[in-house]
Amino acid sequence: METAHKRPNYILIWVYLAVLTAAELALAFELPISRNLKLLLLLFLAVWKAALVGLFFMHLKFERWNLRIMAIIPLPLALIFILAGMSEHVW
Amino acid sequence: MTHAAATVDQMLPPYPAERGLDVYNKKLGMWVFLASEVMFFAALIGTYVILRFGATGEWAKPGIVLNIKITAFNTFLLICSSVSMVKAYAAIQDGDPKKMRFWLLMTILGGAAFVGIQVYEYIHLVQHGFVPSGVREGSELAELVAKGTLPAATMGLYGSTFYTMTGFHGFHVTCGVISMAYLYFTKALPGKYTKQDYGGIETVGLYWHFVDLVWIILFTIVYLI
Amino acid sequence: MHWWLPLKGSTFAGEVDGLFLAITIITGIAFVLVEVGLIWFIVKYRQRPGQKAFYTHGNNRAEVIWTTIPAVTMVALGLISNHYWVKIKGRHSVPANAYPIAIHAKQFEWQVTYPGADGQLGTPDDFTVRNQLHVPVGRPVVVHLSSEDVIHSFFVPVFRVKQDAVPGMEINAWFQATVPGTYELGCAELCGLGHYRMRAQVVVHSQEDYDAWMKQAAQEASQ
Amino acid sequence: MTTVAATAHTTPAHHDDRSFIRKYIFSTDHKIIGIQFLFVSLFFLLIGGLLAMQMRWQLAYPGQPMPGGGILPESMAPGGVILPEYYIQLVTMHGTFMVFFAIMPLLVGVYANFLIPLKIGTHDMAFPRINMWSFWAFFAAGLVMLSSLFVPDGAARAGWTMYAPLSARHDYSGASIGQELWSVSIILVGLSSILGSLNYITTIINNRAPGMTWFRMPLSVWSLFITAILGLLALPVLSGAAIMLLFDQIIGTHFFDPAAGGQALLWQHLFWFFGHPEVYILILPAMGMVSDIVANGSRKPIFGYHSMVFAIIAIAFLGWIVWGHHMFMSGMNPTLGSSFMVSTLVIAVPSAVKVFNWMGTMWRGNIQFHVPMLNAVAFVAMFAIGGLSGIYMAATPVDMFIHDTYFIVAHLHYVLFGGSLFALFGAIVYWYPKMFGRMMSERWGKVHFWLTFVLYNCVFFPMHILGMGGMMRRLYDPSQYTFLQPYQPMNVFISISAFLLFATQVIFFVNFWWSLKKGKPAPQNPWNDNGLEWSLPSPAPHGNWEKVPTVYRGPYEFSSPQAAEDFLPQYTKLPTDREPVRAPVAGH
Repeated sequence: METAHKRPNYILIWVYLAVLTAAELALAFELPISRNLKLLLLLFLAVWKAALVGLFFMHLKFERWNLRIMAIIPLPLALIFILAGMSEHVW
Repeated sequence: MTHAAATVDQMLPPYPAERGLDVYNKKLGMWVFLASEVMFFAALIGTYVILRFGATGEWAKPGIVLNIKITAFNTFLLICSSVSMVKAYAAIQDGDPKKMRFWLLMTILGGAAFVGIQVYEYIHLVQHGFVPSGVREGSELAELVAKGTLPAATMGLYGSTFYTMTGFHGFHVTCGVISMAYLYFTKALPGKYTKQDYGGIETVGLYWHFVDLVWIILFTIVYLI
Repeated sequence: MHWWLPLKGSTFAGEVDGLFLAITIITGIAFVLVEVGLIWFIVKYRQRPGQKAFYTHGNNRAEVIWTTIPAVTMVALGLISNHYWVKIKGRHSVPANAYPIAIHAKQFEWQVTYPGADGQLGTPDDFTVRNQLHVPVGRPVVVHLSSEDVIHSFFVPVFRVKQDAVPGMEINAWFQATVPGTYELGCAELCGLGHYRMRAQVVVHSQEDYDAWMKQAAQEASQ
Repeated sequence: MTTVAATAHTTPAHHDDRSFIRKYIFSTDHKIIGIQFLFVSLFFLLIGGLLAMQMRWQLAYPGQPMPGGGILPESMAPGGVILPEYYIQLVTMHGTFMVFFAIMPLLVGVYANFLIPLKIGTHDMAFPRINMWSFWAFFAAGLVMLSSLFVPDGAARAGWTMYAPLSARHDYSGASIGQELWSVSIILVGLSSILGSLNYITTIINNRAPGMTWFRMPLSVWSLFITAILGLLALPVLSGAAIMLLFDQIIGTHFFDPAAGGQALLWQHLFWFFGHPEVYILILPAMGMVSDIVANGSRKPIFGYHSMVFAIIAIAFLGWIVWGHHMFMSGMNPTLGSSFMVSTLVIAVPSAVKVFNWMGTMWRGNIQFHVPMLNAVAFVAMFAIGGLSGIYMAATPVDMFIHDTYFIVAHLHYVLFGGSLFALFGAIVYWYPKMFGRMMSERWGKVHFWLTFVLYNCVFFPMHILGMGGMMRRLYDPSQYTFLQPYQPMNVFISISAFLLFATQVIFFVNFWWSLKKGKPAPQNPWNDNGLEWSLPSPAPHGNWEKVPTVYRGPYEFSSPQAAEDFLPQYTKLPTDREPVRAPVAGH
């Protein structure tokens, strides 16, 4: 089976991931910024890294939409659960 | 297919059949399985988030109990094993089984090293007095709690969530290493993977990258926040 | 034995019962529609020699009708229910002048703490009585529920009030008794092997009787 | 490539040279696995019933020695008198067995396995060996759960919902090994369901026979597909929760123990986040099979096929955002309560649509009352009651009164017994010929149906009245409460009806066993149905078809003007039918 798409540069993705990890470490322990901003940035970096793995290593970027949906379906459910659980503590 | 071993064209969707998702069964099955794995980790991670969000009092600051340096190295190791997995996949796509075997072996070694380091980390943590129920009395960490460096109220939850989340991740890594080793010895070494049929590599690769992806999330929310 | 709901013993019991009745009417109509329809079809369209069924795949207008009517009914019911829900259990529902009583549930008893003469909890004249809930009639009462061990549930059928007592949380539930008398309080959440005997007596007094009881009980408790 | 693919995928010849063990014990044949599930879960259904009978005895005659209770050990019922600690084990185990080991495997384990490949036209599941593991994981889970009844301090004691912290700490519940075995067993159930679900989903998506488009699938397959998605995504949450509960019990973590910072409500959120999709796992397959049977019995196409499909999807989707309605009285955030109330009321709409469509199917039909049809009509009638009584507890102010009372018990039994179990009685009779090659007795089937129908209502309808009187659930001895004492005659009436109802089930079991050997040999298509499974001999052979059939139309073409008979199978090619064309895929 021929690959229909151009293969991404895996080494480049690897470099990205390594750099982002280093950035996370620096952010978490070196940067003197407010806790909430730090939290937000760290989560953003984590999601970015996760997306890189999902899109390129798991080649979701090159799949058809109906397979992507399979991967996406659980995410809103998980989010609903976590938000509902957290809302117990804000009233 | 009931019992005929169809070795050719394993990577094509079943035929004759109505059009499905245009991927072969094994790959589709793995994606479906990963969807359920997402929900499993959502339960564990969600529990952690909710417990921490609703905890009375502060949570232990990162870097006091856990050894960040060694875990950062471990994270790097897992990222490397993920890239070596994808290199193995690319190699067999190009019809180079020798290169594929090399990269697969690297992945297995990387995964095994990750598990080894995690076991070492656990032993170390337990010696310092960090256990699933919290902080062991009379230990090094108990003194930190007494001094107020660590919050007494939430250490129990910290231990519970830390060991459960990282433990189950480690369990998944172990399963991945075992199944990759199994494929390495039964399929890759005898040369059963070809340019046309490398479904096993792709499927186990999907699993492996997923485990890596979970670790990326866990590393951030457990070790850094 | 009642074939309908028990005595209405609190201010909102009438509202709860009214809603119960309204739902009974709505569901009753649907019930009759479905069951009578089924029986009618069973009799009318039972197999007969030479008869052939009417070949149809459905009717979009019918689908729209029987989607819309239940949807509108349900949303309306939801809005009405929510009105009462917010009034009875909403976050600002407890009346400001409510008389405070603390109930601490544990396996398998209710420890009721009364505010004493000053009408305030957390003062030295508080006193605690086991399995006896005395409340004045015609005055909102707020119960501060807590639990020692597992989840219990504070349930007084005549007041139509129920609230779980959860360890680690303090939950407020309020009611205003309307009929003096002696009733029962039960645990409605399985709390262990003594769950069935975790009951207490509820006595609704007139204000004078309540004050008299309070004086006497405080004295007994201090001895 | 096409030719290579085609040869690689042809079915093996039908000679079956597998050993007995490969054929009947560690079988990978979806039909055998379905039958294994059937026998094992019918056994657990019986166990669950026996436990219920003991509860009913205690409720009707509290403190009196139970006939035959003398065989129970001192720790459960000294002299036949049930102890409170044994009673709450009965409550817990009855719920657990019925939900996880009877209804769920009967619907999903048996009929997803048996029907999916037969009805979509494929040789077997996508992953037959994983399918086998799914059964054996379930079997192991059942053995673990069963064994917990025999450990020294007895089985789990916190209700089937296992509310923490009662379940999490042994000093609260009084049981230790039993509680732990419950957690272990539930983890295995989760594993079994996940393995099964991923198989069903892959098979349905990828392995449908040519011409079996999405909207030509029978509603039973649709509902099993959606159920599998619910199971796939809900069961891992339960497994995760059960793992955390197990850790609380054995290694001293504090997830659910408020004394050490944990949260008691967290367990309820986790459990019901799984639990409400689970409720639909327990009813959707029943709805699907009832749709098949009602169309067949009415000799009419199902009314509003598409709206039936969308109703299933809507129920499944809404099923994820209603879990909080189990927790209205739990001290949950009241604003959350409001939103859960609205979503819960809205979920009544697709259920109503389904009921009206079944009625529409029967309207102007030519209704044949074979045993499956009787049970299917009873399903519609009883599910309507169960669904309507659900509206009472969805309305939060009313729930404040009836929550945790017998009104809930009545409601859930109307849905699970009156709904799922009636559908199952119908389905078992309906597909029995394809499973075993013989028919079950029609006469005894009717006797069983009528007795069950009447007695069932005698048992569960009065429970509404008890609930309205304020009788709490899971009470060992309601006569402790003065206000419940007048209701004792009703408890006695319910119990006597329950004993008779249980006795009636003997007819079913005898009919089932007797027909295995002595039943009338089944013709190929005994119900004149349209599904692909009826193109096979009875019982269906290993590997199903030599060559998968081609599908030309939807599954409900009854009384079509195009056919002389009143049915037109999906696999019958009329001169006007064209062969399905499949869009070429890269590689083929």
